[in-house]
Amino acid sequence: MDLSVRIGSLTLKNPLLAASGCFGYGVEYADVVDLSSLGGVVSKGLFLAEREGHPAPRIVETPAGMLNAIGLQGIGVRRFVDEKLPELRARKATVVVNVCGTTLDEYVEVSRILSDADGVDAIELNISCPNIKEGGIQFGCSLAGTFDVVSAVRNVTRLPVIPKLTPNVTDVASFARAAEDGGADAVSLVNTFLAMVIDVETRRPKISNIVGGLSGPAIRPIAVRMVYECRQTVKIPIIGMGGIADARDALEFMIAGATAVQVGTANFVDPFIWSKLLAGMREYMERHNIARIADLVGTIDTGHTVAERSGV
Amino acid sequence: MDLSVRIGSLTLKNPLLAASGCFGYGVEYADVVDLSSLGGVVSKGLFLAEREGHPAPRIVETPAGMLNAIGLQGIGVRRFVDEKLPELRARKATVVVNVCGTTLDEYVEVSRILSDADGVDAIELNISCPNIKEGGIQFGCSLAGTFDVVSAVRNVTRLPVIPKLTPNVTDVASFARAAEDGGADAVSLVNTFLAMVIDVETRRPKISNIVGGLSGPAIRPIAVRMVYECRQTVKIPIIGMGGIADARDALEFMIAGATAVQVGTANFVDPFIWSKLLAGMREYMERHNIARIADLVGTIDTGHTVAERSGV
Amino acid sequence: MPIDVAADVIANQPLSADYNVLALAAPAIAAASAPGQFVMIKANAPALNDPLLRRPFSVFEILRGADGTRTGISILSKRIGVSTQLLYDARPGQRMACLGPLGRPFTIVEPPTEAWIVAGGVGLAPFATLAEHLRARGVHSTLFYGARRAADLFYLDFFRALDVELVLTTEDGSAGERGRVVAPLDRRLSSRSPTAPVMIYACGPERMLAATAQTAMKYGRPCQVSVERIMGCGLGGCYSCVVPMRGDDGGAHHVRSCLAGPVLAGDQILWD
Amino acid sequence: MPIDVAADVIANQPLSADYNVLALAAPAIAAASAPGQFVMIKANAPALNDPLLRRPFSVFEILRGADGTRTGISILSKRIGVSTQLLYDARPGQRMACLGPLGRPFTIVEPPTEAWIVAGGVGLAPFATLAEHLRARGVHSTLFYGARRAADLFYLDFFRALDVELVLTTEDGSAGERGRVVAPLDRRLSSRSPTAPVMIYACGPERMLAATAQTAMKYGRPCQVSVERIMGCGLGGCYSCVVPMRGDDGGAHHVRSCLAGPVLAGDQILWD
Ligand SMILES: Cc1cc2nc3c(=O)[nH]c(=O)nc-3n(C[C@H](O)[C@H](O)[C@H](O)COP(=O)(O)OP(=O)(O)OC[C@H]3O[C@@H](n4cnc5c(N)ncnc54)[C@H](O)[C@@H]3O)c2cc1C
Ligand SMILES: Cc1cc2nc3c(=O)[nH]c(=O)nc-3n(C[C@H](O)[C@H](O)[C@H](O)COP(=O)(O)OP(=O)(O)OC[C@H]3O[C@@H](n4cnc5c(N)ncnc54)[C@H](O)[C@@H]3O)c2cc1C
Ligand SMILES: Cc1cc2nc3c(=O)[nH]c(=O)nc-3n(C[C@H](O)[C@H](O)[C@H](O)COP(=O)(O)O)c2cc1C
Ligand SMILES: Cc1cc2nc3c(=O)[nH]c(=O)nc-3n(C[C@H](O)[C@H](O)[C@H](O)COP(=O)(O)O)c2cc1C
Ligand code: FES
Ligand code: FES
Repeated sequence: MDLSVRIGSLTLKNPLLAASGCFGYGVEYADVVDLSSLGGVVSKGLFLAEREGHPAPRIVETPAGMLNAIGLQGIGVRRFVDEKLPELRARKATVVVNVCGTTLDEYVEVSRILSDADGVDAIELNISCPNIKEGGIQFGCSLAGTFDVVSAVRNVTRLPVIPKLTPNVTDVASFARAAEDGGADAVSLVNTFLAMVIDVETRRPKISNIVGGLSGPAIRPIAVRMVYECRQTVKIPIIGMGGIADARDALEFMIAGATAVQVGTANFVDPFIWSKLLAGMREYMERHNIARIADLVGTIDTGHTVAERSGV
Repeated sequence: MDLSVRIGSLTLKNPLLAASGCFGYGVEYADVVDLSSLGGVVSKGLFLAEREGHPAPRIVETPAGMLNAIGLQGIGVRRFVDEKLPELRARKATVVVNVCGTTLDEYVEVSRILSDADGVDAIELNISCPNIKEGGIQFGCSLAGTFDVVSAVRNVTRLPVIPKLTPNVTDVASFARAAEDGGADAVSLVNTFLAMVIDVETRRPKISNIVGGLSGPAIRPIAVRMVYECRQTVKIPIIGMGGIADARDALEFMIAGATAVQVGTANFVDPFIWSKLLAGMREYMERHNIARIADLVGTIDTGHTVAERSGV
Repeated sequence: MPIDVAADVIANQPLSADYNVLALAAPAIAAASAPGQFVMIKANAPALNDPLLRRPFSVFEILRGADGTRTGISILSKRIGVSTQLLYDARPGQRMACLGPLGRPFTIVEPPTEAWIVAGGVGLAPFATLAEHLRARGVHSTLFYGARRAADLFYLDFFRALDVELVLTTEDGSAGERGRVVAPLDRRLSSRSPTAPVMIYACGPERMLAATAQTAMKYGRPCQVSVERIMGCGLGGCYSCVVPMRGDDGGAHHVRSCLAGPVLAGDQILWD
Repeated sequence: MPIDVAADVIANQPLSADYNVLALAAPAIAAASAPGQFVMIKANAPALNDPLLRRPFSVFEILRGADGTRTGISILSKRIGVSTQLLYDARPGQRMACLGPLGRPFTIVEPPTEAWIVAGGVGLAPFATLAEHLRARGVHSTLFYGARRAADLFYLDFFRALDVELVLTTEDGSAGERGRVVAPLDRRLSSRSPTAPVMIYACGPERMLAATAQTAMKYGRPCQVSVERIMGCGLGGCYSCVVPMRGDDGGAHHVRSCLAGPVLAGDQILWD
């Protein structure tokens, strides 16, 4: 049974990655998860400099989801390289670094530092964080901006470049195309949906940043649709995410067109989820006689659904 | 205690309306709800002609939500006027009719017929149904299209005109502005989010139309954010909806900026919800010493949230 | 007029690893229910959003107090997903919102017409109360009841006590005839005098219903089928539960099975 | 290393209309827990998405079998929302996913240092095990315990049995001193010889914690506070639970209270 998948030049041993911002820097989970058993670990978003992020409250639960506005608190790329990367390397984790920037130059500079470091396997360009004004969303919400960031970073690294798309747009597939045109090796989607919750007793927003990003099972059907749309539009691999909570969900994204998937919020609910996801995938492959999980990608069957029916 | 609110020239006795497509033609619920106790009943979407809609399965449950692709099955505006309107009138319901069209002319024609009929209180222009190709979404996803439909209908009716906006856009507030510019008396939002669910065992979509619209509590935090954004942008009243399931939720939309609210999916879960919503609103007004519910609209307090904190 | 009851779970009896009978205290619903009607149940607390929607279940038994007054209903549930799992695990003392009775019931025949009841699996559910009503009218009833295996044939003694003749089939042959339930139905219809009146009642998987309806048509017999569609509301509000049917105008129409059904005329449905 | 247990509910004792003590079978967590640590509990079935996230609860009691082995833990829960409602309604036989033990525990003092424990409302929770540990070391402990009213003061006999001196306050004056718990703490600190060592331990509402920490600083006393932040994961993954603290560099930093805490040095927190 072959669980491996390819993202550009990178081969992942299986399609399951821990999503950015939902797994600390990876090292926090080394006690509960064998990091080398994952397809990959995506780091928290990193700027050049350290950031303290927004004041608490930073999250609030919503129906089948959660809203967060952490504000990209982070230790900055240099401390990451010095303090976290060695342990990740020692634990044989496949490391994808989520790169943030307030300017195009910052994306380039952070990516350059990571390319020079030992143990980084790919760069995920966060051009879609809804929670800070200068967090790249100005790039992620413009086709030209998406193209520019991707091609600028493309020029300074041989690592796979994976822009992460925002779902807060009319036509996500056009952004996937812009990324592909800019030279991206893959796209990941979705980041969180801009949303808010108000405490009716105080009439104040429930999180300090007023608005935040919605994640979790609530958004899954929208995210699956977006992956499906992008699959019709671009040729590069798609890393799908949004509310994956069990093997069935991961498989759903793959059938819709994702080559790999990330799991964020569900890791909070169950940090031991990873072995269950892998077991569930294996069980499914066995039951359906699938030798290579890569063969499942994009195999959605839409042909019969409507046509088959006598209809009215 | 004054629960009434104004939408253009129309005064609603309270801010609670039954959402389009979630309450049949209203008459189906006459047995379980005193229709005259509602702020209003929004009919199922109506074209000029009858439509049979999509084959089953038309819905599937999702985490804290549901996906539907009914396909705007409906009896057409003339049969509605002849067969349903008299009973609605007899039951003293405030009637908002959800108007659909495949062309601009059809919107105008359906609106004209309704303007001539006895017992229609307002027109909600459905330019946002995600489930049929010719269902108005081509108008609702273009600023010019929105402006055109609204102003064309504006010219043929004295009834309040309320375009219903899709959330599947980058900047919903710009659509509210286009509607306002076109002469809308109010906007309603949100319609459903385009989404899909795949059965991993068969690899087929779970509903016959492949994609459908996501509604219910899952989407509420996104819908509240969109109402809040529109409230900053336009002056006309906003009718808010998306996942309202109790009085707290209705109040949340009002605090975010909605003058009235619609309840859709939650009516399926509990058809007796209406008296509970009203009771909950009254209890809140008493507890917070609010004499007129209209005074609550848009009173969100964002000033202190971040600033008040010592922060880091 | 349907009512919504916060019904106490009185008892929950597992029948197998998948089937259970859940007894709910709901006197007013019990009092108003006719055979073939259903209830919409919210298996978790009303404020919880997962599962979100209620689920439809046929009224299985009418429960009665010592004095014969109707005290509640039971449902026969088969575990296939999240809500039926919650129903399987339910404990006495829990409460569940239960809305009903809903939908159009079976039309009940009079002697000398015989009732031939066709049930597949959990499709048995609407027939306990139907058999009682038929018995009260003196109608002779036969139950053609098919299941996967012997262990999935339930309540046989219940029907025997109502003098219902049993024709059993199992897919694995572990009880009754091996195969599908429509086979013995077809044989019996073929040997039945065309002038002896028979009403066919059917409930079960879609393909079984289609086969039953087509068999009935072949022999010119009327057939009432109880269909199962995914239902969002049960009250005609959502148009999720439609069945394609031939209309009076001869055209094809989508009919809401929660209002016009769940019991529909088998020969008017446009089977796939 | 935390573990995740599908813990059986052994017992659920309501203490009032809002408070309950829930006993969970979790030997391995019980064996590893130190005073001040917490667990993350999923109050509904793991597959259900509402409520979605686990909730943090202090380990209240360590439960022991007849032979003294640790068999489980209890939590003291106050009903304030959806998960605590489910915990309040929980019944023996149910199971709940329980992850722990988590977080940095209290540092336990030795005689002659005295322990002055300050608890507000449900903030009592981490102190049952702390008092036991202090007793085992022979530390003299005083519990300053404030609640809304007499009926909300729980487990007094438990602490008395550990020779803990009780100083009670209620907001309505129905037991102990009327007012807030920091008032008697301040008085006692002011009359205490500065050379007699005292460690202050505090848990309760944010404003009480701030007042306690500031009172401790006023008298130059060390103070360990257990903070309560909304926690998404409990393991350092989400950065939701941060507390603004003065760092070694003198700067202000957001520190994750699930990893660095929940027990933190009161004088390093940047109180609002
Ligand atoms: C009028 C009526 C009466 C019914 N009476 C009974 C009864 O007496 N006993 C009983 O056990 N069941 C009955 N059913 C079916 C019952 O409603 C479903 O089994 C139930 O809704 C499943 O809920 P769940 O949450 O467990 O499954 P879900 O988790 O919602 O679904 C599990 C899987 O089954 C599919 N599914 C769900 N509902 C249906 C459906 N109605 N038809 C086809 N596929 C479906 C889903 O798409 C999914 O793939 C009846 C249905 C109707 C319409
Ligand atoms: C380390 C730690 C230990 C704790 N120990 C205990 C304990 O032993 N016993 C106990 O009863 N509680 C304890 N709590 C608090 C407990 O976690 C919350 O009461 C619980 O999460 C509420 O869940 P809910 O689903 O009932 O409420 P929800 O429905 O999630 O929330 C209800 C309301 O309370 C607010 N709220 C929720 N959690 C918090 C919080 N942590 N701080 C401030 N506001 C909040 C929400 O924003 C909402 O307005 C502890 C918290 C922490 C961080
Ligand atoms: C607390 C939190 C922090 C996040 N931080 C980041 C981040 O730093 N960079 C990023 O690209 N995405 C971030 N995300 C988004 C997730 O990586 C993911 O795209 C999203 O949560 C959807 O997946 P999920 O539903 O599985 O959580 C964050 C999400 C959460 C919940
Ligand atoms: C089954 C169903 C049918 C709907 N039909 C229509 C419709 O005909 N016209 C329309 O404008 N909106 C329609 N909607 C959208 C609702 O009116 C509403 O905008 C949406 O469901 C969000 O509200 P809710 O979360 O309270 O359901 C439909 C929604 C559902 C669930
Ligand atoms: S179930 Fe909603 S219309 Fe039938
Ligand atoms: S609770 Fe997630 S980092 Fe502390």
